[in-house]
Amino acid sequence: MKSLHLIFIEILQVIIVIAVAPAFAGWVDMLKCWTQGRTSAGVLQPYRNIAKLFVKDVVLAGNASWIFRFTPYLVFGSAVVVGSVVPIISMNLFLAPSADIIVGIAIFASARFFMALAGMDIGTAFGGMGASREMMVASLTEPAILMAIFTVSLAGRSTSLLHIARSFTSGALVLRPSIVFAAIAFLLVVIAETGRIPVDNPSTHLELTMIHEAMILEYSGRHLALIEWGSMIRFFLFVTLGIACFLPWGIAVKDNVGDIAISVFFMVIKLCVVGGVLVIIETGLAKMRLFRLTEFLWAAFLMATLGVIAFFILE
Amino acid sequence: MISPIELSTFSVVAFIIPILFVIVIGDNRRLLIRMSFSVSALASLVSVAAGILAVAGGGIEQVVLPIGLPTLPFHLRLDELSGFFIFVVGLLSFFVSIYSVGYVGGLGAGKPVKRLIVFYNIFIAAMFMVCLADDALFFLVAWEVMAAASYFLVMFEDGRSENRRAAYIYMVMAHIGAVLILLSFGVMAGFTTGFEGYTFDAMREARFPLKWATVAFLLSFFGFAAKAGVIPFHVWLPEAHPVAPSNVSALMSGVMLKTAIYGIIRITFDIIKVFPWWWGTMVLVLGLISAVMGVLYALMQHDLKKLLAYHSVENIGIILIGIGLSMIFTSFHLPTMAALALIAGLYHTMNHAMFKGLLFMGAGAVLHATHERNMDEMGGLIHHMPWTSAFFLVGCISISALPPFNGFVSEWLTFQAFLLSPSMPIPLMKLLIPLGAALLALTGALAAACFVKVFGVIFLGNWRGHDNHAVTEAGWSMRAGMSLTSLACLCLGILPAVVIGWMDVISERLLKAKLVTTSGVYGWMWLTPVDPERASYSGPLVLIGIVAVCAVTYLLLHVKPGSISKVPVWDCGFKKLTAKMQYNAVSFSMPFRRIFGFLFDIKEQIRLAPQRGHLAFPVNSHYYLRVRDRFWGWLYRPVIDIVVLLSRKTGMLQHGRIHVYLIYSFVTIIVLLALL
Amino acid sequence: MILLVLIITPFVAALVLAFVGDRRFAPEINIFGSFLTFIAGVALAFEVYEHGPIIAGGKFFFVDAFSVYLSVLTAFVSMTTAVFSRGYMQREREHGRVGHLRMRFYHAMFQMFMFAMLLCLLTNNIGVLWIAMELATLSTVLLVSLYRTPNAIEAAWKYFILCGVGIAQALFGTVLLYFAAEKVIGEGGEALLWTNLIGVSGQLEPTVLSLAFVFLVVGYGTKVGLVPLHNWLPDAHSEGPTPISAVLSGLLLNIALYALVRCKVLVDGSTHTHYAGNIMMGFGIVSIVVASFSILRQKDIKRMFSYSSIEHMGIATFAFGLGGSIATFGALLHMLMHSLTKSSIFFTVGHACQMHRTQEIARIKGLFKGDSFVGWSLMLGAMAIAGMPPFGIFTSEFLILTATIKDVPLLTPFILIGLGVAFAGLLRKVQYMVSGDVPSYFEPLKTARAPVLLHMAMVLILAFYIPDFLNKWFHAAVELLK
Amino acid sequence: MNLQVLAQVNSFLAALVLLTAFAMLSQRKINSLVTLFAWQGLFLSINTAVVGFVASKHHLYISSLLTLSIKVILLPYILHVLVVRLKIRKDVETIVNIPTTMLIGIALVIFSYHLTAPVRQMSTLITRSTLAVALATVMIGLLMMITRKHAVTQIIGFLAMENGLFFAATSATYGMPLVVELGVALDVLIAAFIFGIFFFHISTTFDSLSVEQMESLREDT
Repeated sequence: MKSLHLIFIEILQVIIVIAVAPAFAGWVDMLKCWTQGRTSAGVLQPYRNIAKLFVKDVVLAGNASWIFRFTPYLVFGSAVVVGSVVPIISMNLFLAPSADIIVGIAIFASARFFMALAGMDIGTAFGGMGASREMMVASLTEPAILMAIFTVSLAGRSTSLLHIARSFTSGALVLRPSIVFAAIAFLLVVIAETGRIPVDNPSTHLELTMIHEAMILEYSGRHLALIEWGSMIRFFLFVTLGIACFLPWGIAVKDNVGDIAISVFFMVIKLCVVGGVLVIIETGLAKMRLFRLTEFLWAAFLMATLGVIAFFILE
Repeated sequence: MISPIELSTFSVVAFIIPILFVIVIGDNRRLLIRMSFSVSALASLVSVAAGILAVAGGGIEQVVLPIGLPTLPFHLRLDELSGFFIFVVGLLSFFVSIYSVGYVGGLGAGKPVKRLIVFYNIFIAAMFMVCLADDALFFLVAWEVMAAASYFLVMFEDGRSENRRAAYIYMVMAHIGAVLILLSFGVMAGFTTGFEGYTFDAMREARFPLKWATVAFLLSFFGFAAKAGVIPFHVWLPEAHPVAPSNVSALMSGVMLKTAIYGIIRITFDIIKVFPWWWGTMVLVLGLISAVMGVLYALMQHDLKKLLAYHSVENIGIILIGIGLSMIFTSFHLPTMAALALIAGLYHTMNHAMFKGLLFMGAGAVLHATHERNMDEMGGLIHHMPWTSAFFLVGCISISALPPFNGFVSEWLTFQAFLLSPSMPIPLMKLLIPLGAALLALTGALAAACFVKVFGVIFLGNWRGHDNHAVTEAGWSMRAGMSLTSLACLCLGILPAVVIGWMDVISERLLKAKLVTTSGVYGWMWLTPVDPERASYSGPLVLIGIVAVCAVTYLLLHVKPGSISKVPVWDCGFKKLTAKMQYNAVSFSMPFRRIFGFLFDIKEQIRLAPQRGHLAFPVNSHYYLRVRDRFWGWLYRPVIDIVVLLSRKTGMLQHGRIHVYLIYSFVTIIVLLALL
Repeated sequence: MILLVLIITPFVAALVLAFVGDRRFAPEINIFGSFLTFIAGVALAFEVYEHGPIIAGGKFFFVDAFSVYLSVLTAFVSMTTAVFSRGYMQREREHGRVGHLRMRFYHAMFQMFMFAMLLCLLTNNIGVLWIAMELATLSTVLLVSLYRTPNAIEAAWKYFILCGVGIAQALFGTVLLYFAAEKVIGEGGEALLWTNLIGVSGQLEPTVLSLAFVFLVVGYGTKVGLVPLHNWLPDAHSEGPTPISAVLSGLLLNIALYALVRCKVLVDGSTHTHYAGNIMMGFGIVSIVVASFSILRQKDIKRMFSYSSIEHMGIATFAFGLGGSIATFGALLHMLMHSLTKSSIFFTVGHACQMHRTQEIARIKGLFKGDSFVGWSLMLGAMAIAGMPPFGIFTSEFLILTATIKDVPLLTPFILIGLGVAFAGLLRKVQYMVSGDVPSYFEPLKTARAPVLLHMAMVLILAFYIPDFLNKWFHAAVELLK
Repeated sequence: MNLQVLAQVNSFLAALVLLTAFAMLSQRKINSLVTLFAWQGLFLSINTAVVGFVASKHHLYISSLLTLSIKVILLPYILHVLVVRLKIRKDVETIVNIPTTMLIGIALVIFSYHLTAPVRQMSTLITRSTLAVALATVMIGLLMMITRKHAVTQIIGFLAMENGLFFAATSATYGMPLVVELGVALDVLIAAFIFGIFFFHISTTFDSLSVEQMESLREDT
């Protein structure tokens, strides 16, 4: 009986992740439009896009191999799998032990790996360029992420998300410098990982600047829909992951309806706030030249390292 | 019931049979190849069994052979550690032997296949003997035989001067390494007595003063490092691996380097046992350097096998990271953590053997199909060789440390070991070791980038080569070998709990500590190295999850599938889309060259032939790039120069004038008398 | 009795051959004589194995473990060399490098040389030892200049003069030895008999013996080829006929070292210091280093391998100087292995040179393809001589090196450098010669495989299994020498 | 006569041997070199006889006769014949000039005197003081080989060394055992035979007996 409602919660969470992710993306876009003084298409716009793409036919390049067609499913699937382990509304996810935070990141990495391959599959210059740049950015973000994780897992004495979140919520609400540094680092990393300004600009197709878009340039129809959706989920998950690591307060520990409701409420608020922060950063900054990115990510790495050092020196 | 050590000895002896075949049926080439390699495969399989039993059964078995010096006969010993390595060596050589039937069969008629077969078998047998040896003399004999056999295998095509050069560099470095190891044995035997003192048992008993222990350790470590290709002793690898036949380079890179790891573990943990923490730190640092530099050098290559060779440097580095951490933990008396690190290292040893073997086999298949080692001449092979490309992809994913394949597991374990570093008593270490973890992460990401490049450039896109000759899929035996290896990669990836449950007796023997591997009833599903609270990974669930979601989405989307129209690539309107416009290996790695260029000796120039003195519209342009290893200039060139200089000086002695010679002996007498 | 046969046979054979001259069956006589000698040697060996050391001929002859194994070795290598030289000299004659008279001379002197060496080993009298050594030199001098080319004559002249001078020093040392000995033993022949001397070595006057040892080491060291007394050696080896090079570096050097070691034992017994040992170690180290660096830049294949002989003699000398049971055992093993390996290398080198009609390394190519047997035996021989397992030299070097790092760690770097450089040099040249394509001027020849196979097989087997009697002798010798 | 006188005679002969050695060192003409060599041999054999008489060692008479026959008659004769046959007229040019050579020679005498001091202490023979002379003679012979550029002179130097050795044998000890003496003599004979052959080879191949042409086997290039 107990396991049954665990399964229920698990399924609920997955559904939430899949369903809410576009909305969050829409919310961020909406904020962006407001801050830039444009009229927005509303929170639901991403849903419309996805729906539109699903009904469209697929136009496939002649020399596309199975990798090209398989990648969208993998991107979507891996995102969903990670979605099943991040504590968003409840701390009792029975699938959570199957992947700790490092594994989560690695699953995203394998999705990226295939996306890069897909980019090279058609054999156009753009695809290759996108793949190359994407892998370059990834290889620079990787150390920063790991340092951030290192910090939180030092503080939480674990790499499993549940235990990190638990250990923070159980303790009193104290401001730990290491965690702050780590949080900043993680924020920068999220920007880089999800391809947002100043690292990448998702809303442009200008050859010289695009990274992520260049890889998926040849996609269309349901494939494109899956990829878009997948990356929205990925974006959402990165944010929730950050929330679970750095401000987990409010996530339901006991899973009765009341607590879950509360945690949903808190989660919505947190998401809105974080989205706001992201938007402020995005609109505040301009897109960087590709080789300026090293400095950006170096800063992220530095922050994370400071977090580790702070942990040992100050705590 | 035949005991494991007898089994393994038997398998070693069995490797003589193929050599006999060469003598008996040497003329019938086809038959010879089939029979000899199948025998090698069987023999390897036997030793795999021996290895499994030895580890599973636990306990130590020793045998003293009737051969060797009368006062120092050869001692054999099979314990968990050697059993594990025999298992690894045997497994890969089993796969590779299957693969070789097709690969060697496909070699040109002029190639000296007999030589290949003879030394191939000697080589494998020697690797087993290295793992079995239990006294300094036999160990070195096996070690050097291994080196010599592989040298002849590298010199397989001795017609080309580059091959000779590569083989030469390899042999010289191997021999110097061997002499260093010999000296370290000499140091350790210095604290024992008589001929018996050369057995490892006597050395285990001996207690070494720290000074001499350090000397012994450094000598042996650098000796083994020269074989393992630890930076800066790596220069022979990228030379030797490309020129060797691919099945041989699979073995060399897959398992021969591991014998060096075996030696390091054997001497450090089993013979010397107690050591200060800075030894481990040195190993760790060298490992990190090798890992990062190795992968960066690899990124710069466009010769497929050279690239893979540099990746061996990288992975040896990762293994050494694990071992170094384990040494540090041991010196701080933290056995459980040491056990975790050691297991991580050993697990990566096994993984690297598998996926690097797989990749080299794939490279061999590609080489066979295209007669081309330069990636920038390939492309789009996935359409011609679907199987090979699939297996190669498995190798790429594994080596890039991506779940659910095996490379990820060992890196994950290494990360967990890193995360335990805070319990070290020395603050400095606490602060510095996390940076090591960051470097490891960097290495993993760069490896992923590198293999996106490899797979993308070779198998995806369009054919870049000039002559588009028919590329055909590899033969059945090559595919069989590769498929088995990729299967092994997958199993090691999703069932780590089982494997580790099998092999952590090694850490129990060496460090007196086990891992808490399993928790709950479905133990085989959950890998929880420290404790479930701390960290956990379930390969099966992740795999099932991804597969399930992909399947569900696929089905949902195909209840009413929209039509798929295949069209040529959109060329933005102007009809000049050529294969040369694709990104190739060089252009792919350009951003990395920009970022990490300072680590290399890069010479890059673009020549433009202007049109009517107008640089904006060049008629044709030529791009030249040369990336060199800095270490050659830093380390090797000076040594060579000094040696040559000295030899010129010694030439002066043979002056040619008999009077001078007489003066020599005259002076010698005078000096000796004066010294009297 | 057997002893007499052993010593007489080569002498008689020499006379017979000198008489018979260059008939068709002269080589066969040569082989047969050497074969008889070998048989006698083996028989003697068994007698020694049964009853221990033998003193015969009114104390004139003395055979113990140390000398018996060397004499069997000498007989064996001379036999195989005789077999090899049959075809080899035949071809030299066809190439018109030697005539009838010289062939007669060659065969006679070959046997005479054997006689001299065996006399060295079997005699009990240090004076006679000296005489025989001189005889060995004189009998080979004219063999070195057999081809009468300017270089050959120059080489022979240097050989003659340098070894003559050296050997003269050795005689002076012997005189001093006698001078010291007669005080204890009394005048007359008795005072030069090894068996008497070793008994009373404790009472011999140290100062005189150390003075004597200087002359002895310079004298016999010249023939061992210790740097800086080695200059004759590369010339003589490279210019003489290959069989002679084989026996020179395979046997003569051993004999000289034997004489030196015999003397060292006496001196040690008298001085009770490590004085003699230190001198030998010094010579050894210098020889190893200089020889190995010289190997690097040789253009002539036979010169190269003669330098490697110097290097190995240096190793053996060093080990004897180092003393101690392990090192001495290693040194004895090393002498055996080196002479087997090196002579077989010279056999193959001879073939290679005849096939290419040159001794220049630069012009010897593609032996793997040209004649795989010669190619592989050259390659493996070079590996063996460079100290690669599974060949016996590795075993001895292993023992010597480990003993060195035990006792005098500070000297190991030099040996290490020496071995490393020598290995690199040898491998480089040999690899060049065996690999690649067959040059146009290459002419395939019928090769004498038996000697090479025999030697390499022994080197290989002895690495893994040292028979009981050999082991017993070695240990007896170690007891005597260490 | 009493031992004292004989001892005097003995040391006088020793002095003569040394003197001839120096004379050879200073001599340029080959013919006279040969003559000097013969003289040295003569003194040697007389000395041997004297020692034999003193110590009543009869085998020393034999060896003295041997010396007389070989070193005084045979070898000088052979050398002379060769010199005539090979038409060696001109003087031998030296590497180091004569005075320097002499100085070195003197230094050698002093050195060998110093070396043989301990031996002299313990020796009971009347001939003991002559060991230094013997060693000096050997050394001077070697010095001569070094400084002369001519094959024949090198050989003469070599034989002079031999003389020194023989002198050492008779003076330090009342002669070596007969076997050894005979053997040595035999070796000297063979050596003589061989260098005889050599002279012809060299002079035919290099059309001169100067050692300087024989410097082609060198590695310092």
